[in-house]
Amino acid sequence: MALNPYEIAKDFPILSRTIRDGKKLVYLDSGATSQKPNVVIDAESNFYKFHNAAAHRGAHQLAEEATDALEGARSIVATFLNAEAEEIVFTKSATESLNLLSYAMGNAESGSRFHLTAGDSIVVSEMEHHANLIPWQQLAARTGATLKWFEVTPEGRLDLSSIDSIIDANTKVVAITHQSNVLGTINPLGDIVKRAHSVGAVVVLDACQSVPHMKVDVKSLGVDFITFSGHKTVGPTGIGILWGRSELLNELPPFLTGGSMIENVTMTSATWAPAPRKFEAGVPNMAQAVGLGAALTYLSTIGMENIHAHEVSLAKLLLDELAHIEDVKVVGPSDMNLRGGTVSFTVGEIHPHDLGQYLDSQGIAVRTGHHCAWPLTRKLGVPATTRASLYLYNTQEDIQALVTGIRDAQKYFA
Amino acid sequence: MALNPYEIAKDFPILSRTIRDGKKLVYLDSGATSQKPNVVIDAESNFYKFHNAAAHRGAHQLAEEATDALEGARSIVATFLNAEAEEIVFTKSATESLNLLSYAMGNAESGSRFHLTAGDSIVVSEMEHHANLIPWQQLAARTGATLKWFEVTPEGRLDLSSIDSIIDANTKVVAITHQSNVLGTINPLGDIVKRAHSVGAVVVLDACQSVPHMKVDVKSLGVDFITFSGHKTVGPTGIGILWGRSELLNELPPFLTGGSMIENVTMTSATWAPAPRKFEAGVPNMAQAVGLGAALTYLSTIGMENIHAHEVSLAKLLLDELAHIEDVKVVGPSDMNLRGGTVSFTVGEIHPHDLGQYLDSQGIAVRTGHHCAWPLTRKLGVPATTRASLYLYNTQEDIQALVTGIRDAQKYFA
Amino acid sequence: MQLDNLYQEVILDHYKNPQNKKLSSSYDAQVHHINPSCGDEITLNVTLDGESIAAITWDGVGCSISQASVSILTDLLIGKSISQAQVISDSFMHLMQSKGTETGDEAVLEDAVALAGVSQYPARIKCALLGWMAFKDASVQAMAKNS
Amino acid sequence: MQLDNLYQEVILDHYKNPQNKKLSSSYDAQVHHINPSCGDEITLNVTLDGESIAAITWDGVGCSISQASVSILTDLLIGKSISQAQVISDSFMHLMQSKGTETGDEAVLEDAVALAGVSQYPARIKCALLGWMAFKDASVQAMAKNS
Ligand SMILES: Cc1ncc(COP(=O)(O)O)c(C=O)c1O
Ligand SMILES: Cc1ncc(COP(=O)(O)O)c(C=O)c1O
Repeated sequence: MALNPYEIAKDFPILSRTIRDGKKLVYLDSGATSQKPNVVIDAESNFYKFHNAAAHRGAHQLAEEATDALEGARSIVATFLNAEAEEIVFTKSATESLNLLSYAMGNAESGSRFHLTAGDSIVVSEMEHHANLIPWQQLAARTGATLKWFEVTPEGRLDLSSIDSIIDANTKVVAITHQSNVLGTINPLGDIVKRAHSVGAVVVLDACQSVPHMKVDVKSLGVDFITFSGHKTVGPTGIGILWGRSELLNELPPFLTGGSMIENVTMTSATWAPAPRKFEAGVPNMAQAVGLGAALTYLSTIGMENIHAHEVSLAKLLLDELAHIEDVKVVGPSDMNLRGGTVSFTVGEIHPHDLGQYLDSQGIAVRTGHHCAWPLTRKLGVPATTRASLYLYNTQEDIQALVTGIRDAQKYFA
Repeated sequence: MALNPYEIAKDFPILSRTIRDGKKLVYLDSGATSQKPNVVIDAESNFYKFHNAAAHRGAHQLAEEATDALEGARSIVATFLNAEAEEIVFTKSATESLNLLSYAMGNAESGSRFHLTAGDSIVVSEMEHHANLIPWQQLAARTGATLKWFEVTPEGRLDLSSIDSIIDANTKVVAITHQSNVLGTINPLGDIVKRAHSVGAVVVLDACQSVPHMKVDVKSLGVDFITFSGHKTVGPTGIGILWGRSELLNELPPFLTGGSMIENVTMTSATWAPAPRKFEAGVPNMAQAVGLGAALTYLSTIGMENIHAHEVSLAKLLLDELAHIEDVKVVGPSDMNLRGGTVSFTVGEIHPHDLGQYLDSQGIAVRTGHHCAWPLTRKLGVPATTRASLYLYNTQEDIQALVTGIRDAQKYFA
Repeated sequence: MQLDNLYQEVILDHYKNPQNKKLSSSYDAQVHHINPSCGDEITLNVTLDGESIAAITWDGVGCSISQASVSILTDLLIGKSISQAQVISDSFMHLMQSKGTETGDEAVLEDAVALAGVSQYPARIKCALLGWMAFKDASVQAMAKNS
Repeated sequence: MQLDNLYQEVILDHYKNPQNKKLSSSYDAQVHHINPSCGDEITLNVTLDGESIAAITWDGVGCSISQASVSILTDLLIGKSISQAQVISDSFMHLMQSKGTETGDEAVLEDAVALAGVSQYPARIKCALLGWMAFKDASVQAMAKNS
């Protein structure tokens, strides 16, 4: 069932505002952060207006309601991912989720499957966002482990040809993005998961750019951990998710320590509550969890398959149009095979910053730069790119506006 | 100027809801989390409705506005604390702020003033919240440093009599609470700061229970780091603050790594942006920062001195009333000298859980248990206490309701 | 008052006169459980006689719900077989999760049906379960030891 | 169009014909600066002759604003004394922070006033400052070396 982006756009108040000299907003920067529908904004507000109290920390009625709201949100996330509620950890962002994993592994003691030493390796790829690269660089530096990576082909695909030498008997962790935030490439996971598991390594999936845009079923993917951010899934800022297999979350040491994640505490030592509590120190970001619950419910009602199909059809339209503009080079796959709705490109000698500024003057919001994937940008041999990233509320008119904007910019900077 | 709590209460929508069988809400659990005025709820909503985009990550107008909103909030926090904007780090909570410090110190290399090894010591106190205890236990365990602490006197005061042997030449960090979340005790900091600085140690102040309730001026306190949570200062959940002296933040290594906190990144290494950016990896919790800005502006308008005076007068009334109820024992100082509006007590043989449940049936929300300060509860020789924690919207009627509730509970459980 | 659903007479009686609250000097298994959210603690001893539960004794601090619940448990389970105890425990667990929609099978749960009201107070369910979790843990250990 | 405030003729000219964009083989100081938010990079050489600036040469990649700004800088500062350069830099910095409220002192800033429009686009101020920060860094190093 095709979705109706015009109807959907009405749910997002910001989409009816204007930019610069009264231009209609054309928001093509959802890869950076998505806009929020009223149901999400209201869910957060209503939590504060009616149910706010410290969850899990009181026997009074408001505390009960806050706990129900928080745990209800956890169940929604679990259902959304086809996971169990106790496998869902609330963090502040995907960045925190990935740091949680890398620091918690750093806390693992010798004998644990998560304990790394010199001789072990961590595998990433050249297309990782800094959030799924630097935490692993740091873990490698702290433990003496080696960082290895999959290269990216000129077409913007993972080069898996040396998979057996990259993931080898010493590999403990493979951390890979599901969909590149620059290239739009969707990485096939089957061989990676198989190889990683065959050598006893865990697979961490950075799903920041996939969970918001397609059906992600943790059981069928076969990976071990998944991370994503609420703010990219039409949810609030300040909330992220870590999903992990129960037995792995149980084995993993905690990261942040403090209130509510303990079992017992003395002046000199502490023991931990079971997961997910073990990973949620402090009064939780309750209103944001509730907002994320509302966001995922909203997306589910529309249907993730429909959202994906909509984005794919717009991306195809955009790629077709870009192919007809002189000097435009798409960075990343130019066909829709294993590809999502994120399209990065260069326009001749026009620097992306200048192009972006011109587009902004027309009300069109795109992102320019290295998109927090600097090693990838360097590998592709460009100083920066311009990125249009699509979502459920974008329309064919948005694509046309972008195409017209690019042509006009070419004239402006000629 | 005395504040008018009846007028103030109208700003907080939740305070007009009812509990259980239509009872008016009497909220005496602000020490766990505070309620939110409309201006805060609206500030978050309006950010999403009008200005939402990824701050610091785009040249388009929305990104500019989001950046302004975020940095505007940072300036408000700085002014509130009498600090500089670049000394304010946004985290998700005080818990994260304290973990940031302990992990970042763990990342410091030999030669840094923050580098700890066996032989060094970390000093805390027996009245710390788990959030200001366990991270330091863990840092001690990771580095081999020794954890030492100030004891608590039977009256609920810090025992500073052995300050010179507790803080000694080997001490690198002194982490202490400003106001106890159980006892209400306000700790005098002068001698601690003087002694700590004389041995070259830094002082970390857990200001979770002071910043919301009194004027806190970082310059006049003389401490080196301050942490607090937005949700206890009538602000949103999901936002915390770390303040640190510029030169110390510059010296401290980062904690969470990822996007936006970097200067340069290659596949194998990364360098860092200057503080505060270095400590803010990922798309920030923008809406929550904006909400916190609105919260502090709201509190400033009322005046922190007025808020403190109001709480002190209510706490005095409560202590006077409690002194007249048979079997009630206040845990913590029984006079208002260096004391805030948090009052914990026991009521004869009635277990705090049962008392709390009875009070809840009357619409009165208190907290019961160890209040995330288990070592303190143990030291005081009680299994648990009941805590009433006051704030600007509480009234004399709230105190009377509590007192009546306690008396009725005594009859109910007689 | 709704609260009376929670604090039934039976509960307050057991709270004031807790049964078997004196740790035996010998036992097949001893466990110590804690409720991390409030600090309630319990030590519980189990002695088996073949397949049957010869003795359960305990000590601890806690609220009326947690104390009454373990007191009722001892009354209910001493003398029963391990498998009967299992059935009763499951039934109790089920009742606690019923959110106030069930009243409990008095034939199976006897006095423990008085705790039905707890299921309407989510934060208190852990109180009611503290003793039952301790018993479960201890009985598994006792069986392991004896086998 | 408001955008024309940003992209003044002078800027586009300098962008297309950047001045002194060829690194000298000798220099008193060479620095490499980067704009971490977009990836723009610049290498800049400074040669002093006593108190005066004998040469500034550079190479780099970046947007029209960053490229034009450094090109204008070289035109403006070569031949000036270190202390004059300081005055000009301060004036430029001040203009950039003016949020569109100032037009710049043409007597001091000459062609650089064309960058006044940048101050209305907060995200672009860093672009305009990239070369100026690099120059500041390099001149301090060059003075240190020569003293
Ligand atoms: C004194 C004290 N320190 C630290 C914390 C931790 O704050 P949060 O849970 O918001 O991170 C709290 C509140 O829970 C507190 O009262
Ligand atoms: C692929 C990818 N991974 C990780 C992140 C980090 O997410 P956040 O900044 O929300 O923590 C992002 C977005 O910035 C991303 O696109």
